[in-house]
Amino acid sequence: MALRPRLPWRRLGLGAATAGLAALAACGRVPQTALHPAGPVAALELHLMAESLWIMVGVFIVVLGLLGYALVRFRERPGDTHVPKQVEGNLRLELLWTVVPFILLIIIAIPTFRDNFALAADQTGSNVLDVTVVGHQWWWEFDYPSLGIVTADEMHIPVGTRVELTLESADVLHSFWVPALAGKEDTVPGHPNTMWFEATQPGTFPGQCAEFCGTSHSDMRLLVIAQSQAQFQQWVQGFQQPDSTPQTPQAQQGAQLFQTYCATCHVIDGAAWQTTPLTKSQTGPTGFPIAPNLTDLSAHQTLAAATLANTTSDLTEWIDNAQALMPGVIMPTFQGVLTQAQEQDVADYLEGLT
Amino acid sequence: MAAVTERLVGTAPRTRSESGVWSWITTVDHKRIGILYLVTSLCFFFIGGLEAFLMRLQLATPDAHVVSEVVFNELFTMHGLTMIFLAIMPMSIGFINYMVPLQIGARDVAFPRLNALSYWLFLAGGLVLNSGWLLGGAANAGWYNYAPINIGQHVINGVSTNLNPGPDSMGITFYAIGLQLAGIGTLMSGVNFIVTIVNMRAPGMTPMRLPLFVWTTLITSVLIIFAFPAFTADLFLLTLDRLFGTGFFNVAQGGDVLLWQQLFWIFGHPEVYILIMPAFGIISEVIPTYSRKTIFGYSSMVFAIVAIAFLAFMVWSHHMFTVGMGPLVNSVFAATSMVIAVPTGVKIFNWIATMIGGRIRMTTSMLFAVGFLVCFVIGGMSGVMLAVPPADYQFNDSYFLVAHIHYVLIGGALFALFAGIYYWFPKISGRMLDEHLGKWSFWLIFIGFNVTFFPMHFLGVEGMPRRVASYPANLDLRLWNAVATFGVFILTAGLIVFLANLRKSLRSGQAAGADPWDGRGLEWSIPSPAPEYNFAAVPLVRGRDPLWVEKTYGDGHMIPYVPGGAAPEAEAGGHGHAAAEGHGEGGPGGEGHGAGHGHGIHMPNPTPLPFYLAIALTVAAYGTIFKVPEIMVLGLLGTFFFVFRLIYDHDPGHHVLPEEDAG
Amino acid sequence: MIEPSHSGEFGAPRGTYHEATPAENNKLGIWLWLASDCALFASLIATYLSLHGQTLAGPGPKQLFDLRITVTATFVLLCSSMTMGMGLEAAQRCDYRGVLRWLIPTAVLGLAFVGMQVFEFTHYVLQGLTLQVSDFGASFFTLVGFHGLHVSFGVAWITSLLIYVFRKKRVDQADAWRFEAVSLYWYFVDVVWVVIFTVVYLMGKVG
Amino acid sequence: MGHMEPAHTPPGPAPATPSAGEASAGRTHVTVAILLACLTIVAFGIVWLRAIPTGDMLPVLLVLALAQIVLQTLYYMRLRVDNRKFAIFFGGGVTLAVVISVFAHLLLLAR
Repeated sequence: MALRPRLPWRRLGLGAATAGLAALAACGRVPQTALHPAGPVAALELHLMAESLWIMVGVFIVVLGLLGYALVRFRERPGDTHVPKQVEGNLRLELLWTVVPFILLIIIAIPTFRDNFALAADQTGSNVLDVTVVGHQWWWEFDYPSLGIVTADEMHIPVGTRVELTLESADVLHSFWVPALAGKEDTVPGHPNTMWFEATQPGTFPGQCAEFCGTSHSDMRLLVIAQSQAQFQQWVQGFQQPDSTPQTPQAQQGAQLFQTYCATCHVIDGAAWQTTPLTKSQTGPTGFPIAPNLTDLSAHQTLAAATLANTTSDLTEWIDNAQALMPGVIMPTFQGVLTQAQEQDVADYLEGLT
Repeated sequence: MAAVTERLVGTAPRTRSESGVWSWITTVDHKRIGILYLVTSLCFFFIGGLEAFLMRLQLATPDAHVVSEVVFNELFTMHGLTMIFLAIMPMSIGFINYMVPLQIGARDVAFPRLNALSYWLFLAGGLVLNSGWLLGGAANAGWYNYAPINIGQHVINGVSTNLNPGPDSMGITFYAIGLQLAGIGTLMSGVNFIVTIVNMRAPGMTPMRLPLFVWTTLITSVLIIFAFPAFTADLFLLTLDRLFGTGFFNVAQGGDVLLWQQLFWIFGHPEVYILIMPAFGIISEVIPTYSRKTIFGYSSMVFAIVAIAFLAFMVWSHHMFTVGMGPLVNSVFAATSMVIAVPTGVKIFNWIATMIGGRIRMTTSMLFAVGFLVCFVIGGMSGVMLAVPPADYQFNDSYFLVAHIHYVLIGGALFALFAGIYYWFPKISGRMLDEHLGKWSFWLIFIGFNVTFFPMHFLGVEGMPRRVASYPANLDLRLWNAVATFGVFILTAGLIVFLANLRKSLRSGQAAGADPWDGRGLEWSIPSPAPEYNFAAVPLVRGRDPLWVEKTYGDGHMIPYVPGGAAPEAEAGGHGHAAAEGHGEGGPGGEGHGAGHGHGIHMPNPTPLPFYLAIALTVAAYGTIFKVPEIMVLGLLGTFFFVFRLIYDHDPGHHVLPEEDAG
Repeated sequence: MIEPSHSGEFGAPRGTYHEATPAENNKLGIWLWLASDCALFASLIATYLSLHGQTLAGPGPKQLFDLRITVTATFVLLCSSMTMGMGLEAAQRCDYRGVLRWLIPTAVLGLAFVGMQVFEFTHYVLQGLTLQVSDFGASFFTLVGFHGLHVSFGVAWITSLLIYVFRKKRVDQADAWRFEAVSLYWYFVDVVWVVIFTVVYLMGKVG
Repeated sequence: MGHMEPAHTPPGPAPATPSAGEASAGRTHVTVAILLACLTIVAFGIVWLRAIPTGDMLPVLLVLALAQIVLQTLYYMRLRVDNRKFAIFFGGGVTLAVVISVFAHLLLLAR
């Protein structure tokens, strides 16, 4: 198990923010791994993992060596009937194997304490991006309070900028985990937590909820998309000046259906019907939005907590029967409520949001 | 020995004539209760194994749908609960029940009826918990069942919300009530074992001569009686939340979701040691026997046991490094957690030092003990890695942790229990297990276990969280998951060979005799299986490893203790006995010390009262689960009725004449 | 016969051997149970301390608690401890009349305590403090109610013991441990009440 | 280990001299009860009359409660005279329970 910190691992096609999940799938592998850190936090954690591992491997070799020696050397030989000497103990030896492990543990403990505090230090300053992460059953809400952006499941960050995360939960415990960038931290209802990370290279880093949170826990995935400053600004602009005007007749039809059936929960900034503040049905019982904000949906690579590709067909399927794709999710099934064509219209409308 | 002639001769032996289901229901014999525990826990073990098997089938390939998410979540929850509460812990309790009175030279445990009640409550709890499968869904939020998902349907700021959406979340009520029942039983076992060990040791069995299995039992029991109450309280609060609408774990009512976690892990971490401590004890019996050497560093072993138990209460928050307790708290708990490695390491080295210089017989039991050493060391080392909070941020709730827990609980506790089965089965059944089949089963289980669980370390650091019902194909998790599932098949084959071995032995096993392994403890000085009264005459203990002492310095038989006039060499001693003082108020039931009183050995009578009490409490439990107050009250009244019947029911007991040859 | 030391202390036991009587076992068992119960109450008290500030829309401890009722209840329980002690002495003398003379008042005082608690709880519920309204309510009723259940069980135990004695019309030396057991339990319940009285009521009133 | 013959006095008055034992044990009970009552009255009085500053009340009340607990366990529950193993198990358990619950409480409040 090679846990040594290595050079950051880059993959063709993954650096670009435009690579969709389908593209990721085509590549075969995505870097949801703690072994190839893409930022200082994960690198530091990997370093500690490796350090403790090598010390432990050393101990293991000693123990296994002694055990092997005992078993080979002192195994009963045929015909051997001697009664072994009954050794009660040996104070020196016993002290030795009390003190040596203690010293080894101190060697592990010192950097542990140091890094505990390093990782917990609040990141402040003008070059720090604040993002609030809210865990929902089963999607992630990402708020950029300084930019006025509320989005879901895909967190865009600029490369080389420290990101200070505030973690909250709208319902139950979740745990925010993007292995390549940082270890996990739980989202605890009523107890906001903080953590930080930084991407030192562009890339799409998948993560997922690591604390069991109900039926579709395994579908609660996310992407962190690290981009150059310029690309990030472009994404921010797409959000800050959203164009939610339906372009085609189908999309117009879809927009009407959306207003009737979907706008009860989903928010689209700039849509004609959308009020500020949100309607009561759009905020859940705990005050957090009840459903993902769909503004600028076309900029998304994925849908449904990063489990579907952002294509019209996947979106239609989701609208048609979300319960089949993600059992227990709050999104109702529209099979039988809307016709296939109507669902297609809504999808057309949403895919046209820029 | 002069005293041997005092044995009763010429009387018709009154053997255990009782048989049939009723005799098992009414038994208060610690050995029969031990067998009940062992058999029941083995059954639950295979149920838990089946659950694991289904999960591994699902996870063998990405995006699989062998079972639905709903069922998968129930499977991993019930797998954990079954293995921890219904398989490993009761299997340990089974061995404790059977062996501890034998090892300390007692005729029974201190409270035989309470012992029966413990078993019936454990069984009732296990059945109530599992009845969720049939009555509206099993528990589905993991064995530690975190708040607030565990409170299910709840009013949150005026809106009725289901925090456990999807399935009918009735299952967690079965969790709350079923574990409460089993927990009461376990608590009573803990009290029972402490009193037994403190008060009922044979003459000469001083604290520092106690077999280490007895020491671990004592400390395990102490952990039980001080750790379980936190869980009892936690389950009580959960029951109130689920059935009476309180909001202990609901933020909207002012509750605190971390309260559940704190109380759970105050119990939960000692619980881990409740699982592993008896395993330490078994290993400390097996290794000296098959190495033909006394345990190396007995005093430091005892000290290590006590230290581990104490530290077990001081580390609970290391399960919560990622809930955001701050760097200071994390550092403190990291430090205490790492310190546990020191006494644990002392034990490991002492075991190896026991082997060095010995004459080691590689029996199946010894193989399992060596397998234990290898796997437990790996589990312990991943434990140290998990105790480093920044590393834990990556490891926690990932498959790395799944690997760790299985290395300590299967590679640790279960391997030790298997060592115990192969070691003590001859004593319990009177028949040997087949060594050839035994070695096959060991190698299949050992290899299967490692093939299954070692790759999980890789899966964890490669980003696979625990408790996922499936994983997408584009994550690079395919290979090691397939390997892990392949390992399960080897593991299963090993378990099947083990079952075949049990069957073969019970049908046509070779007779064991009293002492098949050239044993060292008191349990090997009496016939196999042990007679109802255990010891025809109370043995006189002259040193650590009492039977080995007699084999070396005496005639190989225990010297019967003679009240009043002690054996010649006993007279020299002064009055410095380390055992605790007792109040000699007399009273009925004070038993003769040997069979020399002429009317046999006084034994308690069988009684169905514990069984009835357990049934009454189970009725109350179902009344609570289904919110039928009448049935609940009926059950509770019945419970109190039987409690007081038990308190005031005078048991005259009966007298058993020991068999001719107790040697 | 004695060979060079094995296990440091080879040899026959020194001193004399005493096998514990069932009475001694019972007493140690009771003590262990009480120690365990302590941990249970400690958990509930920690819960109460963590949540008692969450009064939300419901009434808080300061406006609710009437210390006069509580201090009366405390004295009732205190008296019952004293009578229990007298009853135990009587039982140890095998004094049948003495047992009745002291244990009946003990049970009655215990019952009075439970009655006062029921009255107090009813009063609070009428003032709007329920299990559901806030976590102060939930944790208060749980902790104090749990203690009340302990007292009730104690009353039932004493009563059962009285019935047992009454049917025999005498007290034997062999029964002494039964009285010791129930008295230990009763004192323990009293000790817990001291903690609850201080932590919940007095400190609740202080704020 | 007291054996065979009760080498030590059983708890409570020896049956042989009931009257003397009764009187002294009874007196102990009454004395302790009076002490407990006094302590309760003091605690109640402090709170009722706001006799001392609120900030000082917490430690004072805790000390008073501790005194009552000690009196009850030593004299009523007779840990003072009874077998030491009771005191070890009970005292150890109580200490452990208190330490852990205080720590848990602090952890919950610290957030």
